[in-house]
Amino acid sequence: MKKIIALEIISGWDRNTIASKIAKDLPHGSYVNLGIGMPELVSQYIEGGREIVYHSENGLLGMGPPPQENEIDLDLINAGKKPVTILPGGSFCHHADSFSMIRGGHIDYCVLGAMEVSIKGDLANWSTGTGIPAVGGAMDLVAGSKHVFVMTQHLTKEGEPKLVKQCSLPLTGASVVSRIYSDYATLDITDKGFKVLELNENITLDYLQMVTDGNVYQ
Amino acid sequence: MKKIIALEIISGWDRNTIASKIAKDLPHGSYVNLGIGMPELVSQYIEGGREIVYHSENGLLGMGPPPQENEIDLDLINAGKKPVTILPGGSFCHHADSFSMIRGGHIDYCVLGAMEVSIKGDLANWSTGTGIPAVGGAMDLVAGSKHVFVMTQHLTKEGEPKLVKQCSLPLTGASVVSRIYSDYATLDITDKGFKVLELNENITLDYLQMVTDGNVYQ
Amino acid sequence: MKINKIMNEMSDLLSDVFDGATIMIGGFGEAGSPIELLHGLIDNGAKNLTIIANNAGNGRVGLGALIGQNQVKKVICSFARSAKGITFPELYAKGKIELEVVPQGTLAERIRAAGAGIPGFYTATGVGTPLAEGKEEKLFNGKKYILENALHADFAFVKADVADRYGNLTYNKTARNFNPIMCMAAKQSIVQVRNIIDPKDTDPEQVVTPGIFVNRIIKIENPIIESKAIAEGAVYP
Amino acid sequence: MKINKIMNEMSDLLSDVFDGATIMIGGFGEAGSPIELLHGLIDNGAKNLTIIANNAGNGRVGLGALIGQNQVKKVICSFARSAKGITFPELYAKGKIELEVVPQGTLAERIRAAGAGIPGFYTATGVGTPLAEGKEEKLFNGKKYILENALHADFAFVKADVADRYGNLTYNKTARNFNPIMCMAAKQSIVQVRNIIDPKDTDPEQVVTPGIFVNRIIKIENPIIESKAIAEGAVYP
Repeated sequence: MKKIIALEIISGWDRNTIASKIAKDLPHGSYVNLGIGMPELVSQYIEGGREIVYHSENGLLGMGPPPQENEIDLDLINAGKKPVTILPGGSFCHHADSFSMIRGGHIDYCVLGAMEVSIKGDLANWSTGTGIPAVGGAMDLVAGSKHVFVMTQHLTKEGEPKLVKQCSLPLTGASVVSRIYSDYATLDITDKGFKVLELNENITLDYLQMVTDGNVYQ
Repeated sequence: MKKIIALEIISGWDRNTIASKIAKDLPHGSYVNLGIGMPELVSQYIEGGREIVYHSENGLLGMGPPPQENEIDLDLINAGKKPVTILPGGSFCHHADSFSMIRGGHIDYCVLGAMEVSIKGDLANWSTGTGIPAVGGAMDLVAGSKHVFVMTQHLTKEGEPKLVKQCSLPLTGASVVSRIYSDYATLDITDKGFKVLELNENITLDYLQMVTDGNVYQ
Repeated sequence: MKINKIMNEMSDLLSDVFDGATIMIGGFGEAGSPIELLHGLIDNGAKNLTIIANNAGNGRVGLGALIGQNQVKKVICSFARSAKGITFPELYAKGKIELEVVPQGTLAERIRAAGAGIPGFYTATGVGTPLAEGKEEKLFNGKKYILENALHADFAFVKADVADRYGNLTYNKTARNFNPIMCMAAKQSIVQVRNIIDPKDTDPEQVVTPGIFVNRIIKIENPIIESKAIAEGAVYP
Repeated sequence: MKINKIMNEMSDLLSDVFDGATIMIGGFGEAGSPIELLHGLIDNGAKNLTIIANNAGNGRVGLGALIGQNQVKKVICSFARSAKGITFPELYAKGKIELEVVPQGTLAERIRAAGAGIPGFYTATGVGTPLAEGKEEKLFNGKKYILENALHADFAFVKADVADRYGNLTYNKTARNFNPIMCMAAKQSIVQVRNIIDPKDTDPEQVVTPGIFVNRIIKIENPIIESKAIAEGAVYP
């Protein structure tokens, strides 16, 4: 069971640093869906001349950055309903075709936020169990994308672990997450637990284990 | 069981006359798929200023007549792989979308030839049981179209009835035919048998019954 | 006599919408949302409607207004939460409106299935989640999938960009979204467009929704822009 | 470094096609049939292939030639009969090639399903016929349907009209047919096009196959016209 473990929260990487770590792991030429919010930062950190094609589930492939104020077109929005642009070589399609890209395994990577990730790769990120239930495209993205990356704070605001033995919140998908990028560490989901690929310089492995509900190893 | 009944075959309506009868029954504004061969004649007999939209299952809606020799485009063909034209307001689509029109119940009428039609509306028109089996789009058309019209000679070349109690050949679809236009009569498939809507002037009801394997009534 | 699906009066366009009808509403957010048709539906007054849409309306215009008029019994959608949603949350909190949550891709595919004559299909989306509860499961190559059924409607309300009299439609950018598949899935597809062209000017390679999927068209040259209307405090009726 | 799916050498394009591969071949009749890719495949020499296509080839060019080279173990298609078919009928009569007959719409939908991540779907097509034998049945609203499975492939060989370096494709008229859905369904989609344009000139509203579904492109400016080649007695190789 989850419990409050960290009374004082050590600060790890900021969200831009996490985004840049994810950006480094996206190969040239890959098709990527970035979730609304924090994951959107990733596109700013693609370096080394790599070209990535961004997909937005509302029927847009080849999404570009937000428009200038005077270029806003309310018919050109992303899945978060914010104005965006389309790059040369982009295309529009209808919703069934757009989700065929996701569900048919054509999206190489999706990057999503998380409320909880279990040691088996289960993801909970759509419902706190209260309020109006609203799922959007999250369940499709995790079920269909070739690789599901989670970008998250390691702990909740209350200091509870988000990486857990078993999710307590309603699942978005079971055994879907391949890698977690938190402010404390980058971790792969493996049969033996959360495998640390990189550890924040302020964090010891012991501390990481303490604030993680489930086996952590290097 | 089928048997040779008619040693001397009385001649009924010619194929153009049958086609004109079918053409009369296609309402203005309907979407129609005409099978390869005899049914193609139907489009020549649409009168009264009605406008019909023709569908060809290889991704063509709004099919027009054959082109002039100098207008032939081998990328613009019909389901019979013959050069055709497209009319203003027509459109192209891919095969899954084209068959969505058929299978989703959007084609109002299809007109097909038959080897056998049973009293329950079963149709056999794709296989004699010998040679290379080849079905094309026939099974989709009969399963999906709102109305399936059969255009056929009443008897085989050997004088056997094509309208039968039970089909002996492999079925194209079960309980799919709504109406039969033969050279002898126009008949609806009903719970009580083949209901004669129109009888050729050379044919008596008794004769029609004799050359039909299954109850015929007016 | 030529095929002509264009109509001039909103009241004629919607005259047969009945109490208890199931209506698909195109659009994703405000892009492609048929606000004028929705206002026409408020004027029409049909009640106990089941609405199939991605969202549940913003402010008190369009779908938000329709819900606010208590004409809607149930909403089937993927995402009923919205910063500018007013009417749905109000009624939902009071238990006065039903909600069926469907993953967005499953929603799209169920709509497309209805249009394509597929009564049911299997999908990995939702497996192992609360949204799979009560659904039939089946293994394909050792992996678990759930059965989802086609989602049909009596009417689709759709916004497109350009139409011709046959009902051939094109859309503007991401305003395409659910509109083409909803045209396929409904018994009657009712479309508002900004512009109508002669069929001779329709490029057969560029048609997104072929006319076979469209029943009625009305020209609304300058449609209401939802976000601006809401910012200005617009309320319909 | 820019995404660039264009390749110049047919041998590079097809270098990883392996013995026993399943290959989808676009085209309906000769329209949209990738004859040069098929001839490349003859040069490549891969054997024991399973071919998924609508037809089974004409004469001794394109698919007809590939079959004539005894490279094909099995054909999955809707219509293997053709006035100009030579090689398939010959081998079929000798029992040297397998045939799976699939209704054309079911074939298209099974291919689309593979591309859309749907492992199986129900259809009315074929119910009560010999082609339904051995298939699972299910009732929806009291009507019987059969279960059909997705049809995947290792490669799709496709002919389009215009491409850009991202792999965005447009087609010419009814040469579109199976090509777009085959691009979706195969692990590797290999495309021959008549023309290549700069992505800046690609209209995002008009793309039929988005680049995400395409892996490799080769320009064949003046492709062989099958019916003319056959009339002239052409034989490949």
